[in-house]
Amino acid sequence: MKQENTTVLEHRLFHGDYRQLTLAAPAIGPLVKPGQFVHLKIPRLGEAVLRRPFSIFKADDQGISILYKSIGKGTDSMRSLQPGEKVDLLGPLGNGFPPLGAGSTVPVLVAGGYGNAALYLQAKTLPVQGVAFFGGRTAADILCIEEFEALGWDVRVATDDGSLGTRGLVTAALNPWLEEQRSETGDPKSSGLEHLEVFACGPNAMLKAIGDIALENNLTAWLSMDRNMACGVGACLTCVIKRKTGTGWEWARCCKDGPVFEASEILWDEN
Amino acid sequence: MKQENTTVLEHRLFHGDYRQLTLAAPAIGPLVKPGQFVHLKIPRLGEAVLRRPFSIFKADDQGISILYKSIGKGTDSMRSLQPGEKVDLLGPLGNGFPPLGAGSTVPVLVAGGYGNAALYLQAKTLPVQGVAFFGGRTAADILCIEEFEALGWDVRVATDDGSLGTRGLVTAALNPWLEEQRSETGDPKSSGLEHLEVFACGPNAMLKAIGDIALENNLTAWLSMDRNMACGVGACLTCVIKRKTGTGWEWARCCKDGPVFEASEILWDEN
Amino acid sequence: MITPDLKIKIGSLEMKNPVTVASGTFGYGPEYADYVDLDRLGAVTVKGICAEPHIGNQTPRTFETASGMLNAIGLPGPGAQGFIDKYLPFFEDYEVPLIVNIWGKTVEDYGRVAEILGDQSRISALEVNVSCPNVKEGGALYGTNLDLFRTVVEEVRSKTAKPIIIKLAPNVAGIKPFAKAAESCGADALAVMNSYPAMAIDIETRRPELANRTGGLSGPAIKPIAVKLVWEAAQAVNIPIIGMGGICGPDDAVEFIIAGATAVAVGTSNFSDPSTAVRVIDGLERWMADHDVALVEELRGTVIA
Amino acid sequence: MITPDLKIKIGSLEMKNPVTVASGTFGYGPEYADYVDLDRLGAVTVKGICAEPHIGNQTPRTFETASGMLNAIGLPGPGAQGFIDKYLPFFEDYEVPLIVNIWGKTVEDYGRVAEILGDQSRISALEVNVSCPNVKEGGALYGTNLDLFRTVVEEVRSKTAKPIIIKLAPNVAGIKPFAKAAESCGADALAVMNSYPAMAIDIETRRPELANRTGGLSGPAIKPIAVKLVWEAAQAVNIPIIGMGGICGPDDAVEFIIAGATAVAVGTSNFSDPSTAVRVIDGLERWMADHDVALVEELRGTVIA
Ligand SMILES: Cc1cc2nc3c(=O)[nH]c(=O)nc-3n(C[C@H](O)[C@H](O)[C@H](O)COP(=O)(O)OP(=O)(O)OC[C@H]3O[C@@H](n4cnc5c(N)ncnc54)[C@H](O)[C@@H]3O)c2cc1C
Ligand SMILES: Cc1cc2nc3c(=O)[nH]c(=O)nc-3n(C[C@H](O)[C@H](O)[C@H](O)COP(=O)(O)OP(=O)(O)OC[C@H]3O[C@@H](n4cnc5c(N)ncnc54)[C@H](O)[C@@H]3O)c2cc1C
Ligand SMILES: Cc1cc2nc3c(=O)[nH]c(=O)nc-3n(C[C@H](O)[C@H](O)[C@H](O)COP(=O)(O)O)c2cc1C
Ligand SMILES: Cc1cc2nc3c(=O)[nH]c(=O)nc-3n(C[C@H](O)[C@H](O)[C@H](O)COP(=O)(O)O)c2cc1C
Ligand code: FES
Ligand code: FES
Repeated sequence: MKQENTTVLEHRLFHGDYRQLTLAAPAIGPLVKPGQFVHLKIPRLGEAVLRRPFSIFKADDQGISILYKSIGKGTDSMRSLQPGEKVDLLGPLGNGFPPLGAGSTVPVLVAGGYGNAALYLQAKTLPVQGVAFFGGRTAADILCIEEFEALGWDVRVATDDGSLGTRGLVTAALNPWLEEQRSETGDPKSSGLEHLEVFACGPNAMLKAIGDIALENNLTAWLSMDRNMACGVGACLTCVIKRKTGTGWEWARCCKDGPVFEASEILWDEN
Repeated sequence: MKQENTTVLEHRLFHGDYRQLTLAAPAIGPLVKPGQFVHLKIPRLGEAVLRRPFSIFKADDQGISILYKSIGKGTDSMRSLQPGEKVDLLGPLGNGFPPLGAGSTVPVLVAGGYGNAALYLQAKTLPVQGVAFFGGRTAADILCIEEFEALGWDVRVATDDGSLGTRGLVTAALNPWLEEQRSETGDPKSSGLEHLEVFACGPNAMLKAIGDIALENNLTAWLSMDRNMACGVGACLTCVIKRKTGTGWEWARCCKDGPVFEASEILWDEN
Repeated sequence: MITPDLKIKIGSLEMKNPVTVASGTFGYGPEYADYVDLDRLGAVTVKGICAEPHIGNQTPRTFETASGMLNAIGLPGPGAQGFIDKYLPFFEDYEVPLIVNIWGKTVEDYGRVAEILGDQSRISALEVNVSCPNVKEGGALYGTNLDLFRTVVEEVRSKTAKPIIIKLAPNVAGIKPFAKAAESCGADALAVMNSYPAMAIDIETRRPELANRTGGLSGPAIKPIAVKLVWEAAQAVNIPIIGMGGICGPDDAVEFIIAGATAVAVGTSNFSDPSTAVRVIDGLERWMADHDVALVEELRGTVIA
Repeated sequence: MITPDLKIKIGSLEMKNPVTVASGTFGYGPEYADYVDLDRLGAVTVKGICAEPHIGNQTPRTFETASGMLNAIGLPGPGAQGFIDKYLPFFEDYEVPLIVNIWGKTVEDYGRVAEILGDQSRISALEVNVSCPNVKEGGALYGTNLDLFRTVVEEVRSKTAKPIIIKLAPNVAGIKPFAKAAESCGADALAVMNSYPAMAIDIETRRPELANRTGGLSGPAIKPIAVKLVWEAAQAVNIPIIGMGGICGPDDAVEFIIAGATAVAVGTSNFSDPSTAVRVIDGLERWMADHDVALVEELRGTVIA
């Protein structure tokens, strides 16, 4: 993990409300593993004392790029970034997604919002291409379909307004597909879906839903959790979630112990 | 006095360290009197709660322009202003310079730093052109020589390093000239300089020196005072100086009662 | 969509909206009249006045800090009679309620200024500054010592029938005892908070940035402190609270009201944007309409905590 | 040009420079080790530890404000023994002095944790948090009540021979009585200041932004408050003061030292720039050289006020 004063190479509208910011980051770029993020210091936002975390969309030896949507003062002020400007990064942070598990044959990606960006490198790295389920409010929210198809993934879309793919939540597309996949194993304890392994990133509600599905079907599901962060490196204990232990639960830091957790580890909070 | 959300028309390097910022300000422009200033809200400086005051260099029905030097965080961040950007102004503020007094025949301008800008409209408005004394550290600090000469003023320069004009403070150029001007009036109470009227703007030390000269020679001298300001409109009582009264002194607000005061009114502080 | 009613009451003082300006940031009335239609405001609150004219502090008197500023103006002013002569006539051309902020060097001072100004029909209420952080001869003392605090409130109460608003000092271990004391001594309302005692030093000259050495911190920097103090004070008393501290826009005002304030005051933000108070009024009305809040009362103290 | 000597002493603790990090903003040591050469620091100060493991507050635990942030982490931690087992070995690879911040729910708690950690040779000093603004079971209470304050300081003093640094609560009417009490009860140094009790409310949900409802305000927003408290405390005592509150760069450190601090701590600024503490050390050395200051001692308390 490094602190690097990077340079804006390119900054463009990507799709819908999302922009792509490409940064020259020769120190951070080569270290990136799928599912990791950078902690970005917003330039020209003198009143902000905190950085902002962004998943790494693409990375190579020269640098990284992120996809972001402006939802508040930090991401608003990012919009004015010009090529050549400096952007201070911490990264790559977090432990990202694991490789495909031994018993698993079909990887399944489930994403919403910037989750599509967060899963791209994983989709690229996995040894086999499976099915990618993307959800969003409307067509404009669905990012990177072409990118994933170019990697050989079977992309299935669900939108709340039905403007693209199945109408409804991403689970509306996922669940029927899961039923098709269910194989008769004879073993009563088996759900017939153990050959699948899920990698997901998106809104909390979506992750919760995927987590529940995973538990019911004892699937392995890796969920990348989004929590507000301050330090981004494990020092401040801001970004904690409850992780199950033999006896009960303990705090785990999304920035350092995550952001990716296996569904069965997570004790979901009411709030 | 108006609050106007103006638009940057032009922003360029002017001379030495000074930049010229030209703003479309149709509401404020037409109201400007020589020696007045605007109170400028610095864009993109979220942590700053105060505006910054700047003398009005030029003004017309379309708007105004100022000359500024970057000396701190506000003026630093002004440097990135692009044409088309919005800049919120209060102005025109203060009561500026008075017209040439009845008894006076020869106006004398004395300026340093941005004072040259502050005096330009006065130089343009005065019915007669006299002599303008400009002082600065070095040649690069001397603004607007051409502009003043174009108006028909006899410009005399003094620089600390002698890189332009007389070597030394502006008084090194002013004093000998005053001696030349001294006319024999016969009246013992007269200094023989009463036909002169001084209008000055610049560093505090310069204004103090001019004030002393004016008192010794009972000249009328109008000094534009620079004091840190908060509100700029007379409400907060930040920018006060001591103004002599029959009995002693009272506070006068540079932003509202000034910035221009007659030398004999001012009670100079030690600090 | 409903059209909200922004009316509120501070004792017998009726305000058509809950937005005033913070004493000392709006002069004596005329200064901002070119920029703000004073009659749009719920009330105008003017700079602190004491019985006699006062010269205040030397300069520099203010200094900018991160998202805030320090001030040590030192309460210069024309005195009670001077204010009546110089500034009261100006308000004859306006309908806006006038709140005069008062202070004293002694308990008797407080009483005298309250008595003199209390007789003026154009003045709607007196705001008592017991928490001025930067006048050596008084202020802080009264605002942080419960016994002295009570005597001042009782003294002012005994000298005027006008609504009195006690402006609390933020630099105490607990604000509730002071809030309760003010209420029990007959205060009609509380103002929370005054600027916070603070300091900045010029490292080159090694002198304080303020001639008075220390001054009061104000602006967005202190908003979270003010919101907490309003929330605590509101739990302790039944009289209305005027919340202030870093209010720059409608959302800030809503936050203070949800925390327990009946009204709010815009201070430091007047300097960066004189239209803040009017923006707050318009924005608050819009926010209430959007959220189906008919009366400020329905919003007040609704924090779920 | 002279090469300044940055060495200072906090009781028997010798620091090669006067710069440490503020407890709770730098984890337990390993977290920032990738970004900062810990051995460059005058000392590392770790997150607050109490006798027993503690779960801390629910989330959200922090919230960003204007030039500052609120935190209500609630002092989760592994407890004294847990810290010794999990984190102390890490420091064997470093020479940097280790300061452990301690707290308790009861006076006995304070004594126990002081006793357990006081026996550890790798620990150079204990910083006693009596001013934690957001743990219901303790903190604030001890830091704002002079009698309780004394009992805690005496208890900790009686349980360890290590230097003890008493970290004062900012939310008091006057800091001097607490500074004096700490000194007279045998404290080796003071830390000024902890974050300031504050609050923010989400106006849409009408819930506090922090699960704990209130939290501590830190960052540049509070720097002027901290500078004043350091200046006042320095007038009251002869023991060294570690100044903190919004320090982001060398100039801030110089300002605190001129105000009366012997050392400084970088807190919130670690989050925006992990290299802050090292920048402060390098910048302070340069500043001292440029200003012909040979020793920190020569700069300390030189404010002309
Ligand atoms: C691991 C991780 C990866 C992320 N990846 C992306 C990405 O690739 N693209 C993208 O558009 N967004 C991403 N986000 C969300 C992004 O960090 C927030 O949108 C951003 O912080 C909002 O900042 P703001 O100043 O615009 O909003 P504001 O609401 O103004 O932020 C105010 C405060 O809240 C914090 N905050 C607000 N929302 C979030 C959030 N969701 N997560 C963390 N802190 C928050 C900010 O850090 C700041 O402290 C990610 C979040 C996490 C935790
Ligand atoms: C009536 C008047 C007219 C002026 N005209 C001009 C002009 O035409 N061109 C020009 O370059 N400068 C002018 N100045 C000075 C200009 O206002 C300062 O250079 C500017 O405020 C510095 O701001 P900063 O943020 O860059 O500096 P900083 O030092 O970062 O400012 C910090 C704080 O100090 C205040 N401050 C600092 N210096 C001054 C100052 N000299 N006067 C008032 N406030 C100050 C700022 O308002 C701010 O509150 C004028 C000042 C006054 C009072
Ligand atoms: C320049 C200035 C002058 C002030 N003068 C007074 C005063 O005379 N009496 C008073 O009670 N409060 C005074 N205050 C405090 C404000 O009324 C207000 O309580 C404080 O600034 C917090 O609000 P804000 O953050 O919106 O400014 C003054 C504040 C400032 C900035
Ligand atoms: C996230 C966070 C956690 C903190 N935890 C502690 C703590 O455990 N013990 C303590 O004494 N102070 C704690 N503090 C207070 C800091 O040590 C410091 O006193 C305060 O933040 C002011 O310094 P700053 O403005 O540089 O952050 C914490 C502060 C923050 C921001
Ligand atoms: S953000 Fe600080 S521990 Fe995760
Ligand atoms: S700047 Fe406020 S009175 Fe002049």
